[in-house]
This record gives sequence, structure tokens and C-alpha cells, in this order.
Amino acid sequence: MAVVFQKTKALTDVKLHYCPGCAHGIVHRLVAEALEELGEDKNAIAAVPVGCSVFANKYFNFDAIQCAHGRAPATATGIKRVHPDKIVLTYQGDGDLASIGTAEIIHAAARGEKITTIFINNGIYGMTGGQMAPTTLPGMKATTAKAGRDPKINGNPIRVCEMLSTLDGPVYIERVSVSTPAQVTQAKRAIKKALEIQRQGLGFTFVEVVSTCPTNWGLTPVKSMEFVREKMIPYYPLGVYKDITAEEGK
Amino acid sequence: MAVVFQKTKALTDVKLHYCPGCAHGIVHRLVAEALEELGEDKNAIAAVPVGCSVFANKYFNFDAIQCAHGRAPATATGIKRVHPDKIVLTYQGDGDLASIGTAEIIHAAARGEKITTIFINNGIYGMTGGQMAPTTLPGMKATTAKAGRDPKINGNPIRVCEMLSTLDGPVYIERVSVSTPAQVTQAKRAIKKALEIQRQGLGFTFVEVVSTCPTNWGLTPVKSMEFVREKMIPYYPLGVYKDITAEEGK
Amino acid sequence: MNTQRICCAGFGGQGTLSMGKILAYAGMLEGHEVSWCPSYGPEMRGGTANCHVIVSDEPIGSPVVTSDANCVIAMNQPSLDKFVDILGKGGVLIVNSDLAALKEDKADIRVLNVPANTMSTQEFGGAKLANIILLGAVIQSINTVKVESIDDAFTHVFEGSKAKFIPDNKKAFIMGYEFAQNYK
Amino acid sequence: MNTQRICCAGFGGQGTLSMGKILAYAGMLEGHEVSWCPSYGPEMRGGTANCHVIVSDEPIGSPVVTSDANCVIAMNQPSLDKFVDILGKGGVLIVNSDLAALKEDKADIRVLNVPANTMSTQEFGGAKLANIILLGAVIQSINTVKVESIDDAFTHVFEGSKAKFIPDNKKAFIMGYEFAQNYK
Amino acid sequence: MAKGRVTINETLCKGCELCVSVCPKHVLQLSTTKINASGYNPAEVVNDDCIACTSCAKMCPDCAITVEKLD
Amino acid sequence: MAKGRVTINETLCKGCELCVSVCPKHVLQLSTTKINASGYNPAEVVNDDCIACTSCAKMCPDCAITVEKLD
Amino acid sequence: MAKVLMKGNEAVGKAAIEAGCRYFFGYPITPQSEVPEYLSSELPKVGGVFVQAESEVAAINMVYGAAGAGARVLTSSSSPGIALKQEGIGYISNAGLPAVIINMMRGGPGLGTIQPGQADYNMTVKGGSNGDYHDIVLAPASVQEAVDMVMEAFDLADYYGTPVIVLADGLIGQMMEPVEFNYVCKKELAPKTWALTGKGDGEKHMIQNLVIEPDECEAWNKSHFEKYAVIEANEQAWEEYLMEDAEYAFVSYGTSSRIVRSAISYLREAGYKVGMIRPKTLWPFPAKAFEKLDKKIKKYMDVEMSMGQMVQDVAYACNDKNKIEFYGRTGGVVPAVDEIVEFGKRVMGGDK
Amino acid sequence: MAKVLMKGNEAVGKAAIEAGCRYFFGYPITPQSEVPEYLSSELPKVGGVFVQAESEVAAINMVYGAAGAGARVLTSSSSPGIALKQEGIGYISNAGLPAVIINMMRGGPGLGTIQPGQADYNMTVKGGSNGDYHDIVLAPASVQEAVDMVMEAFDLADYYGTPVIVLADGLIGQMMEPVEFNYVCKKELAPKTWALTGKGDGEKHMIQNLVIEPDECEAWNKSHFEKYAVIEANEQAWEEYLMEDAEYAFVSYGTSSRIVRSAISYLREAGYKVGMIRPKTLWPFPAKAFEKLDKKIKKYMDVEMSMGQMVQDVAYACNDKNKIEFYGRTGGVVPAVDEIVEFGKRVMGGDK
Ligand SMILES: Cc1ncc(C[n+]2csc(CCOP(=O)(O)OP(=O)(O)O)c2C)c(N)n1
Ligand SMILES: Cc1ncc(C[n+]2csc(CCOP(=O)(O)OP(=O)(O)O)c2C)c(N)n1
Ligand code: SF4
Ligand code: SF4
Ligand code: SF4
Ligand code: SF4
Ligand code: SF4
Ligand code: SF4
Ligand SMILES: [Mg+2]
Ligand SMILES: [Mg+2]
Repeated sequence: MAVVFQKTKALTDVKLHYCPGCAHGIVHRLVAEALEELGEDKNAIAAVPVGCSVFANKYFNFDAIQCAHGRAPATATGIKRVHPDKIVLTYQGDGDLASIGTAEIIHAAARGEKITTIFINNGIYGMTGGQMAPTTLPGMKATTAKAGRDPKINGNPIRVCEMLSTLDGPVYIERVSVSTPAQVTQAKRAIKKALEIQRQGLGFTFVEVVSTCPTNWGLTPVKSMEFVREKMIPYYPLGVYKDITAEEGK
Repeated sequence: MAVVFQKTKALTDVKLHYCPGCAHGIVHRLVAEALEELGEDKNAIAAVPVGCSVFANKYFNFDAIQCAHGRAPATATGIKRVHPDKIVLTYQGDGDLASIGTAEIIHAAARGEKITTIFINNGIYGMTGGQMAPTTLPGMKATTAKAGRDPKINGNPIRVCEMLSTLDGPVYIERVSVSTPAQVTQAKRAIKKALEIQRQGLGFTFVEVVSTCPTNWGLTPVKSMEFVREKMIPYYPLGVYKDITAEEGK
Repeated sequence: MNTQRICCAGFGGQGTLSMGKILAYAGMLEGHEVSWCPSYGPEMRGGTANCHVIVSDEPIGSPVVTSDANCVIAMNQPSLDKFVDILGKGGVLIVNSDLAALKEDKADIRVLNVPANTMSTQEFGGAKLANIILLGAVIQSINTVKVESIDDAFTHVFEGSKAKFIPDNKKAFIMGYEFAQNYK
Repeated sequence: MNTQRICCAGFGGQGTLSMGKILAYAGMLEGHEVSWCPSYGPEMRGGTANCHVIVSDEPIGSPVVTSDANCVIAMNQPSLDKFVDILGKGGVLIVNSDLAALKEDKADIRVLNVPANTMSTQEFGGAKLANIILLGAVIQSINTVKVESIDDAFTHVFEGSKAKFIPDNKKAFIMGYEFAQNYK
Repeated sequence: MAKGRVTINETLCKGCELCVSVCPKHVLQLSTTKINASGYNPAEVVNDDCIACTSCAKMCPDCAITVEKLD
Repeated sequence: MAKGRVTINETLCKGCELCVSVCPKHVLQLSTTKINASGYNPAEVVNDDCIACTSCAKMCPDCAITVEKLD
Repeated sequence: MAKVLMKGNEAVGKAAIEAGCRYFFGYPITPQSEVPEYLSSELPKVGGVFVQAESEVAAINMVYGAAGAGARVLTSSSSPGIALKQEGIGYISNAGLPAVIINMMRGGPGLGTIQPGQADYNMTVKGGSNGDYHDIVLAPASVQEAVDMVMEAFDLADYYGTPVIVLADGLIGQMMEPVEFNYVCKKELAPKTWALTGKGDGEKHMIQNLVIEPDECEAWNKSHFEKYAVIEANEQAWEEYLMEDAEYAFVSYGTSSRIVRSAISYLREAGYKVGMIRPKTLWPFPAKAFEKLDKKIKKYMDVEMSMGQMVQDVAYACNDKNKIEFYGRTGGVVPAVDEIVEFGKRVMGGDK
Repeated sequence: MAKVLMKGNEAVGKAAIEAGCRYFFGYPITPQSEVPEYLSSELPKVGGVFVQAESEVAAINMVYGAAGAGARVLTSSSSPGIALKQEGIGYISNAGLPAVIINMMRGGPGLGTIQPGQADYNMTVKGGSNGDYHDIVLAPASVQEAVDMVMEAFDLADYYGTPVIVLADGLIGQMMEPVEFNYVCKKELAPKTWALTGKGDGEKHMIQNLVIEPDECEAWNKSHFEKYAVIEANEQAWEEYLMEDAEYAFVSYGTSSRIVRSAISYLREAGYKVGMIRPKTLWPFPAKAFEKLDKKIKKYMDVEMSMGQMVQDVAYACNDKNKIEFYGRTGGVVPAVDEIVEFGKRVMGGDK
């Protein structure tokens, strides 16, 4: 009898504070598993954001720092420059990364910082109670767009992978999701690849995870996953946006 | 005998403080001429940056405000929301817009603010004495990249038009230059079109001007214009990057 | 009326905050000074939620009740454990006895065990109105506001499309009130 | 040596700042306290550029010379107009007479008109070394540092690939020094 | 098809039902009787059709599931 | 071809030579004798071949050039 | 208008609307997010505009623009968000533009905690931006006062041409109290002839921030300080609570003053002759309150939810630091009434 | 090492390198741009890293990361740029990380001017970020002292676990003076066992900023203040200039203290018994200097390039605001020696 799935040692035993069914928990696990499988959890340093995942530092069983809202890519830059041989990653929400932290992510990417960013796009400000995020879909309700986002009034969502792909700095950009077991498998593959590329020192890597916020979406976790498949992914198509390792392979 | 070219009344008589041959002067004139020709100089409000053009408020013969470094798009947003019937424009350098002000320009664009941004890309921090800008070309010298920009060390330049074109908010994006009389003519056409689109309330418009900084480039004004044609434009190709008025026309 | 200091506490989702709000509203409608002061923070999500209500005839100083409370409503065990000690002499502890129980006897306080979840479920098919049942018990047990003022408060708090909730709320309130009247 | 307060002023590009720097360097090499303090700002671009040099045997207080100057070197007219009044009693005004002239006589100061642009152009084919010619005149006219120290300073300021400039600079310096010696 | 066994850590489970929704063999259900210390109805195993596909565990945000393959 | 006339405002001119460099008719040169108040050698007209094409004026960053067409 | 029971955060939003504010630019942050949430739906109803900015930095610069355009404009945030706005606040102050900024303080420093705090006194009252400047700082102690002060803030801002900061805390933002909205402007306000409106047929208007010539920059600064002197003379505000016969005085503002108020009733019952000076303006600091009382008071007991950031101002006002005793809680802890009673007894001893 | 004539901005860059700093993150701004310029070419030569950040906000957060990673790290800027760094400085202070920040102040507020100023005292000394915290603030009055203080700053930062701000101004940044570099660490520094280095086979390290439980957050704050108490006890530094027989004392720091020094020589010549207390640490403020002298001195004459931001600290130190006379220039104006002489005479009258 063999254990085929158990909790990775790259997560601590601290109980997650996330709401039931929140996908943050899934992605935490994937990051941890990827690092463990690469044998890099002992070498990893995470820069965690302000957002629901502000306590990721307690859950990751490796070094971590709580960053100022939006500035994790800058803080990670500081760390990576001091320790170029460590695996440095940021884990950021969509408010954190695509709103207040826009300049920091773009410039870390443009500089080609040799870090990995895991971007949790749940289309909402989870921690602060459901305000509109830059990635809130048109029509989607938020506490600062109660009638649903109207691009005429509230502006248009930003597609981060597409935007970062115009830069020369990033070497690998992929958008994944975790709304089905198959997607989870693919998400892990992407995260692992990004970390692996970082280990090789090739450049900036970025994985966007189309995620959920059952609480602020006002949906059950299961319905939230459906929403991801039916509404989020059509707007934020999954796939590889940039991959110089593939291009070089050609 | 007819005067076929004279100074536009939409510029004041204050003498420009720019270095000899600096293209800021040319672009100032084009903005002013375009507004005058549209009959909108009396309705115009400019948000001027921190950079060599920090005193543009004195030169433009219309209302203007000196903004915090990088924040002109935010300040212009504030103005435009109060006066939706006025023509509101930002005039920004590459340090101002593409470095410290990255978040502000991207979000003004994503919101589809009905403003016009004139972006002066001279590949350098002019005012502060020639430090590297996000748009400094690989190999180009700067006081903070004395051996010339090496993307491996100093990161990669950002192409702003290309980046903004991934957003849904902008309705018109064009890159022009002013290194020849013909380019000047085209630049004016673009600026005028952007302002005209704003007048129609269609959305965010953006004109990048590939410009010069003879002083910090260490070139004569004439050689600087050559450098624009030979080095800058190949890296920053001129042309229309987005034009929903054209698309709608189709 | 002496200053009344009330603390409502329970899990997030049990309606402790709105129970307190109705009480405060009723106090205001009677012309008293009132304050309603919630705990807030990340622990609210799935964690505990509590609020402090003060009804007084003088300007209210501290809106936070840390001692001398007249009444603590504990909708679950952690809340009971956390707040029982802030009760002053003669204070009333109202316990949602389906989910909590006072473990050690305490001098100088009165305890009302109300099986509010059960009562609510039996009457309304779910625990949703347990909070209002407890509120009924509160109003019966301490000298704060009149029953009519609570009725008034319902009409203010459940406005417009929410007016349909009023009858059930009134019913739940009476259930609790009567339970307390007949207590022991 | 009494504290020497010197102000070098001119257009940007005329070399006022480096003239001051050589002087300060020489002072330092002689073991004096020295300070060199430039004006900076947007007016430097195409506008005026000036610096204040103090050479003293005591710790230097204000590095900015606003009064009691021993020597003002004016390389153009605006600089002359702006700074002549900071000269103290017995101070020396050294004028680049190709581009400036003292308009009204001033009591208690000595004026040296040096056609430095012309001299430089005649000798070196351009006005580039006018500043060093004027420096020669300064050193001859006031009691600051020794000629040898200026020579020393040249070797420090023009290091490495710039060493090739030393001979011309020395020559220019002597020209100014001798001009001042033979003045009037 | 492989035979498997899942174990739910009831303390960690938040009753989100994601595991339930993805199990191809309908092995899992939320308990209607149990409430854990955090106030949730945890998932429980309702049959022994488990094929050790790990789908449930992959979806569990709280690492509450262990899967074993019986060989 | 149209005949034209350019006038340089010498006070404004900074001697940048951009006008000189674009004039198809080599009408303009920097003065080798004049220096204006700001210390620059201003542009000056050296022949009367001007065709009023306005190229020089378009390039002038300091609005120092006026162009007239003679008809 | 009948009283309504409202959360502080929503009440200040409504107060702004009642005072004629039609523009809000802000960014979410606990414990003030209900301010933007409320205004996002309420402003459009009255023809106003709500913009969720991409950051606090953008928000304050939007405020700069809207204020320059002549509008009544509001932003709000909480401690670290206000820290981010410092450069922008300095710009608005320098330009002499009217704007209202609400800070629902939380415990600090840094990200700190989301529980209520009062440790942004220095940043707000002394000035967290570069250069010489002051902003008017109002410190409400109840939801009603927060409402009244927000309304007044717009008038003060317009009257003096300066940002006005309403410095409350998470408790005031989150609690509900009965409020009424009676906006009456008590100042005579000049039309904003300087605003950016497009010059039309008139003179063009400029709002400057770089005053490159030091002499001009100094003159500009001095003109601000002339204005500040008028504000200091006219706008000091404070409440005296049971001070008539007091020999000891608590000094406390905002939420902590409410705890003190409760403590005083216990202490008075115990026979202590103790009252409270409650600053309602923190800048200008109500020095006049102290000048008046100076000799009479044996000790000032400063109570704050901070490590004592107001102490120096109290010391400066009463000109004797030895007269001051301090009690503070920090990091989001609200002191309990008991603690303050005890602190009072410790300071006053048997001295009843 | 022989003296060299160096610009202040370059000298502080070199000082950092000599003190073992290998990481600089910054953004250009006049009048400090020579710091990043110098370090952009010099750091790589010694195996260090220079990053031109996209903004001051990014720069200070890079510093946060590098400091957390255990490095000696520097950033520098000038007034409005430092205003932008406030949130980040608060984070670093809260996390108790060592970092050195140079501010070459210019006139303010807002964009202000690029000429030298001293009006960032409040922002720096009182704290321009949210929450309760202090940073050590060193105020050099010459290029040599700037060099020495930058070196010392790294040691103090590492020793106490706190940001150290070197508060100079544009004049010191732009002027040249002879300097020598003799770095000797006078503190016994513990290894940075807490740093982020990857846990390897040890315990994982965390650098926290959100301490959500108020009790914990308060305990965290208190632990900072215990550290601050030690700093206040041990690190106050000042110079006494001609104070032995002085009946009047100027109080002035940095560039303005040099003007005062010159003025004193004129005043001494004229027979005035006047000296100067020159604070070298602004936080901790050298209160000890005043305690010692208190009775002897008739008046303290505070001279600053600001509207008097240090006055309250002087008043608090000498506990009598009426003893203080103030003279200030603002907006980038450096006072002339004559003005100070006159000011001194006005205050001291015939009182020689
Ligand atoms: C400077 C600053 N501004 C605002 C906040 C408040 N804040 C905390 S988390 C957050 C947004 C979180 O949303 P997101 O990044 O999408 O993460 P999620 O919670 O959805 O995972 C905000 C605005 C803050 N802590 N600091
Ligand atoms: C917050 C802040 N940071 C930095 C500066 C200094 N600064 C002034 S202009 C400038 C860059 C100007 O470059 P660019 O925007 O390219 O304009 P240019 O001068 O080249 O036209 C900088 C960094 C400032 N004024 N404010
Ligand atoms: S609020 Fe949303 S994002 Fe945050 S833990 Fe809950 S479900 Fe997840
Ligand atoms: S420094 Fe460069 S950009 Fe600025 S005015 Fe001179 S040439 Fe133009
Ligand atoms: S491992 Fe597969 S079959 Fe077994 S319970 Fe989980 S999802 Fe169902
Ligand atoms: S997915 Fe995990 S947390 Fe959710 S119900 Fe299943 S076991 Fe419980
Ligand atoms: S108008 Fe044309 S032809 Fe005439 S001078 Fe100018 S460039 Fe030459
Ligand atoms: S382009 Fe204008 S400024 Fe330049 S030389 Fe010609 S006239 Fe003079
Ligand atoms: Mg989110
Ligand atoms: Mg530029």
C-alpha cells in the first residue's frame, strides 16, 4: 500500500486561515510541491504580498518576507541581488500586482530580474472585502462597483500576461488555472518550469493563476470553480504567452 | 505677401529654457498649434511633468498644472473628471512616464480616461543630468550606465506604445518623431488627431514622440536628429499602434 | 435608565452584529444615546464576530465594553469563554445553549440558557433567527428598551425589499422574550 | 595666511568650476583647510556657473561667500554685476575684459582687467584656457597658495589620459601670472 | 482499475466540497452530522470505490486529504 | 517655385543649426560674427533662394523663424 | 433631519456629499474601505464621480488635479495608505489647494495591524512630507463629530486654501452612532477664480509646484506661513470637560478621549478633581486652552493610543514637560477604562 | 590614506563602499544624483550591485529586501523622493532591519526648489510614516563628517537593527572638501542569524510586518521602544563650540551650523560670549547637552534653513520655550553670515 498523495513538507503545519474552498490554498500547495520536487525548498525565499495571502510566510516552510502592498517584486529584487544563488519568488494577488504594484512588476520584468512571480488573479480584492480589482470582469459585482463593473464607468480589465509579453525581460510567461484536477496538474507543471528556469538563471518568469474568491464572489467554492471556467478563462485565456526556452529549442 | 509660418498664439512669449536644438521646443509648438487649429486652446488644461518640461506651464498659453514626478495621468484624471468638457492633456518625459509613472499611465489608459498623453521619449533623464531611462537604448551611454546600457546589467528598454496597445482602454496610440520636417508634419497630425478624438469623448489617446536630448547625448542637435533616425526609430518603430476610429471605419 | 453595556458575540454568520444593531437602533428611536461597536478584522471571516452596544442617557464615553457589562450574549463557546468575565455585578449572561455552556459557576451573575438554534430550526427551518430569539431574551432580562421600540427598529433596519423579513423576526423576538419570561 | 574667500563666476562652459577646483586642490595640498562650493541648478545649463573657494588655516564655517570676499573672478558681465558687491575691503576683482567691464568705479577694491579670451585664443586657438589664465592672475594678486602647489594640483586634477592637458594649462597659468605681475 | 483509499483530516477540512465535486467515483460527501471545531461539516468517505486518482487531493485547498493506492 | 522670405528672431535663436540642416536651398547659416545676448551665434539668411517651404520653421525648437511667401 | 444610525465610515462619506463634495478618489484599505464603497454607489446618484484609483499615490494626485480644477474633493485611507500619500499631500499643501483627507488610523508602524490606533499624529500634525508646511488637522471623537468635522473641513480647506486632514481611527470608522447631517457653511467663501477651467477669454491659470528661484520659493513659503498664523489665531478648537474645578487634567483626543471620559466619571465618583482638555484641532494645537489654565493644573495626564506622540505639543503648550504624565497603548490596542482609572489614581495619588 | 578633494555626493558613495556596503538601490534626483552615478560605476568594481530603481518607492522596497537578506544596503534621495519612501521606511523600521538612507535635502515643500534646505526635519526626526517608531538621524556639517557618519550609520544600523538616516543637504552634496576614509567599526556586531538566506538545514526565517493581533503588535512596538531607550541613552551626539564661557548659545545643525560658526567668530570679535550647540544626532536629540548647560544660558538661538522645525526639540530639551529665539531661511535659501551676526546682536543686544 503506497501513499500517492500527501501534504508536502514544504508547507508548515500552520492551519490556513483562508475561507473554505479558496484557491489560494491550492496554489500554496503547488508552489511548495514544486519547490520540494526541485529540491529547492531549502534554498527558497518568498516575498509575500498584502492581500489574503499576507500570511503565506507562515504557511510556506521556507524563508519569507511580508512586503508592502504591491512592492513584492522590488523586495524580491533586493533579496535576489544579495543572494543570486537562491530561488526567490513573489506570490501576489491581482490588487497587489496589477493595481498598486503595476510599476514594480513591469520593471522587475523589464529588468529581467531572475525571480519568479506567482500571480493569483481572482478578479477581486479579497482581503479588504470585495472591492473591484484591475482584473474584475465586466459585469462582475464588487463592493466598489455594486451594479457590476461597467468598463465605461469603471474602466477596463487588464490582462497582465499579455501586457508583460510585450517586454524583452521575461523569459517565461504562462497563464494557468486550478478549477479542475487537470488544470491543477498543468498549473503545477508551469510553476515548476518557472522555478526551474530561474534556477538556470535565464531570467524573469511569471505564472498567472486564474483563481477564486468564493466569499467575495458570493458563490460556493464549487460554483466559483465553474465561474472560473465559464467566465474568467474566456476573458483570460490559459496558455503560454512567452517561452524563450521553447523558442531557443526551435 | 503672406505669412506662411509664424509662432502660434497658443504659446506664450516666455523664452524657452531648453538647451539649443532640444526637440521639446518643437513638440511644445506642435501641441500648441494643434490646439489652436482645433480652436481648443482656450479650453485646454495641461498637466506637465517633472523633467526638463517642468516649465511647460509657462510656455503653453493655456491653463496648466505642474504635477508630481510621474503622476500627471492621475492629476489629469482629477481635472478631467471635474471638467469633462475641457481638453485635458499630459506632457511627459520617459523617466516621468515609463519609470516612476508606469502605474499611472497604464491605469489611466486602462480606465479609458478621456485625456491625451504626449510622451516625449528621448531615451534619457534630461533634467537630472543624463541618467538611464527605461527607454535608453542598449549600448547608449548614461551617467548611471557609463559603459552604455547593457540589458544584462541594466535591464531591457520598454516600448510603451506596444505595451499600452495590449489594453482595452486606449482608442488611439501612435508613435511619431520630429527628426525631419516631414516627421514634424506627421507628428502634428497625430497630436491633432489625438486631441480631436478626445474632444469627441471617445477615450484615451496617446502619442509618443521619439525625441532628442543633445546635451546629455553629447551630440550636436543635428547629429541628435540623425541618431533618432538611425538608432532610435529602428528600436521604436513609428506608426499607428491602435486606432479604433479606423477600426470602426472598416 | 442606567447606562446599559451589552456585548453580543458568536461566530461570523450567526447574526451577532445585526442583533446588536437592532438593539442600538431601538435605543436611538427612544431618544437615548447609543453606540454600536463591532470587532473587525481577519478573524471575522469564519472566525468570531462580536459587537458592543451601549444605551445610555448620557454622552457615551468608551464604546468598547471591557468591564461592567450588563449583559453578554454568547452564541458559541469561544465567545462565552472570552466575554463572560466582562460582566459586572448582577449582569446577565445569555447563552445559546445549543452551542455553549458556562463551565464554572460564577457569582453575582444571572445565566439564561436559551436553546436558540433548536428553537429557530424548529420554527423557521434553520438557525438563522437564533440571534433574534436571543435578542428577545435580552430585552426581557435587562432594562434597556421597550418591545415596541424593537418593533420600530425592525421597520427601519428591514427597509424596502427586506420588509418581508419583519414578520419572522417579530415572531422570533417574541419567542425569545417569552422564553425568558418563563425561564426557570 | 588669513582666510581667503574667492568667488569664480561666468557662463557655464567657461571653466569657472574647474578653475576653482584647481585652486582648492592646491590649498589642500599645502595642508590648508579648503572648501569648494558650486552653485547648481537649472540655470547652469547655458546659464551662469559659479563657485566659491575658501582657503583657510581654521576650520571653515560658511562655504558660501556672501561678503568679505578677497577675490572675485568675473568671466562675463552678468557675473561681474552679480558678484562685485561681495568683495570686502582691499579685495581684488579679476575681470575677463573681453566679455565684461566694471561699469562704476568702486572704492577699496583693486581691479585687474585681463583679456583672457583673447590671450587664450591667440596662444591656444580658442578661449578654452581663459579660466586658467585668470587663475594665474589670481594667484599673483592675492595671498593664497604657491605657484608650485598649482602645478601639483594640475597633476592631480589631470590624471591618466588627461595628463596631456598639463603643459598647456601650466603655460596658460604662467601667462596669467605674468600678466598680473606686469599689470599697469 | 487501481483500488485506493482516501483519508480526510477532519480538523483541517473546511467542508468546501471541492473534493466531492471532482471525485469520479462519488466516494466523498460532506458529513451531515459531524461539525468540527471550526464549525464546518467535514467531507467523509461514503463508499469504497476509490481508484486513487488523487483528483480530490489535488483540489483540496487545505491539504486535508491523503490518498493511498492499495496494491 | 514659390519665392519666400524667412526672418530669424535673433534674440530667440540658440544657434542649434537645425534649420540650417534641413533647408533644401541652403538659405541659412549660423552667423560667424554675431553673438546674441545669451551667447549664441544666431542663424542668418545667406542667399535669397528661399522657396517658403517652411521646413526650417518646422524644425526650429525656439519659434525663432517666420516664413513669408512672396506672391 | 431625523437621526440615523450609521457606521462612521459611511457617515463621513455622506457628510462629504452633504457638504457639496462630488469627487472622491481613493483606494481600499481596512478599516476605512466602507468610505469608498459607500461613495462608489452614492456619488453617482448626485451627479458626482467616484474613481477607485490604482493606488494611494495615484489617488492623492487625482485629488491634486480635481482640487486644482476647483472642485470639493475627498480622499480617505488608513495609516500605511496615508504614508504613501505624503509626497502628494506636500504638493497640494505647497500649491495651497483645498482638499479633504480622511485617515481612519490603525496600529503601526509599517503594515502593523488593522485595529484602531492613534500613532499617525507625527506624520499628520508635524508633517510627513518634505518642506515647511502645515495642514489643518481635525480629530473627531464620535461619529457625529466626524460628520461635522468633515463638513467643516471642506469649508476650512476652501477658506484657507490648504488640505484639511480628518484624523480619526478604525473604531470611529467601524462603529455606529446616531448622526444627523446639518451642513451650514460658516465661512464666507470666495469664488475659486484661480482654478483650472480652461482660460476661455480670460487669463490663463497656472498651478505651480516648482519654484526654482530660492528667493521666490522662500517668499512662497512665507506667504503660507502668514496664512498659517491666521489659522493658529482663529481655528484652535478644543473641548473642556469638567475643567471648572479641576486640579488635574487629562489631555486626550479622538477615541482615547472617550475612554478617558468614562474613566473620569469613575474618578470623579472617587472624589478626584479631574477633567479633560480634548483637542479638536491637532494643528493648530489648542495652545490657548493651556495658556488659560496653566497655573491651576498640577499635572496633565496625556492618554493616547500611541507611544506619546502628542506629548511634545502638550509640553510646548504648557511650557513644562515635568507637568506631563503619559499613558499610552499602541499597536492597535484600545485602552480599557480601568487602566485609565488606575493611571489617574497613580498620578494623582491621594490628591483628591 | 591621503586626503582627496571630493564632492559630498561622491564622497558619501565612497564612504558606503569603504564601510562594506555592496548594494545600492536608488532613483535620480537633484541635488543628490551624483550618489547613484558614482555608485553605478564604483560598486561593480568591488563586486557590488547598483540598481537604478523605477522609483523611490521601488528603491526603498528593494532596500527592504536586501536588508532582510542580510546585506549592508544604501539608498539616497532628496526631499520629495524621501517623502515617497515614507511607507517603505516605516516597513523597514517596523521589521527592525538595518539600512542606511541619505537625504540631501532641498527646499520644499512639494517639488519646491533644488537649492539646499533643512525643512525635512519633521519628516525625518518626528517620523513621516505611520505608527510609533524612530530612526536614528545623523546630521553632518561637512563632507568629512558626512563620510564619517555614513560609515558609522552602517554600524549603528546593524547594531541596533534600525534604519539610519543621514540628513544632509544639497550644499553638502554638491560642495568639495578634502576627505579621508578611515573606516573602523566601533561596535561589536552580531552575525545576522535572522537574515533570509534560504533555510538550508536550519530553521526557516521570517520577516514580518503585519502583526494582526493588537497585543502582539503592541509587544512588538514595545520591544522597539526598549531598543530606542538604549539608543537615547547611548547615542546622543553633539559638538559644543566655544561653550565654556558662553552665556548665549546658538543651536544649529548641518550646513546652517557652518554659517553660524562663521557668525560666531564675528560676534566673539565684537565681544559677545556666545557659542553653539551643534546636534550631530537629531534623533536621539542631544538633550544631554542642554541638561548640562541649562541654567547658565540666557537664550538659545536656533538657526535653521527651515521655518523652525527643530524649535520644539530644543524647547523640550531646555524645558523653557521662552528661552528660544529662532532665525530661519526657507525654500532653498542659505542664510548669509551677516544675517546671523545681526540676528545674534538683536537677541543679545548690548549683553556682552
Ligand atoms: C498601501 C496599502 N494600501 C492598501 C492596503 C489594503 N489592502 C490590503 S490587501 C488589499 C488588496 C488585496 O487584494 P488582492 O491583491 O487581489 O489579494 P487577494 O486578497 O484577492 O488575494 C488592499 C487594498 C494596504 N495594506 N496597504
Ligand atoms: C519624486 C521625484 N523623484 C525624482 C525627481 C527628480 N527628477 C526630476 S526630472 C527627472 C527625470 C526626468 O527625465 P524625463 O522624464 O525623461 O524628462 P526629460 O528631462 O528627459 O525631458 C527626475 C528623476 C523628482 N523631481 N521627484
Ligand atoms: S476572501 Fe476570497 S481570496 Fe480571501 S481567503 Fe476568502 S475566498 Fe480566499
Ligand atoms: S537636458 Fe536634454 S531634454 Fe533637457 S532641455 Fe537639454 S537637451 Fe532638452
Ligand atoms: S482519489 Fe479519486 S476516486 Fe479516490 S476519492 Fe479521491 S477523487 Fe475519488
Ligand atoms: S476539498 Fe478539502 S477542505 Fe474541501 S471539503 Fe474536501 S477535504 Fe474538506
Ligand atoms: S522656408 Fe524652406 S527654403 Fe526657405 S529658408 Fe526655410 S527651409 Fe529654406
Ligand atoms: S532652428 Fe531656430 S534656434 Fe536653431 S539655429 Fe535655426 S533659428 Fe536658431
Ligand atoms: Mg485578488
Ligand atoms: Mg527623458
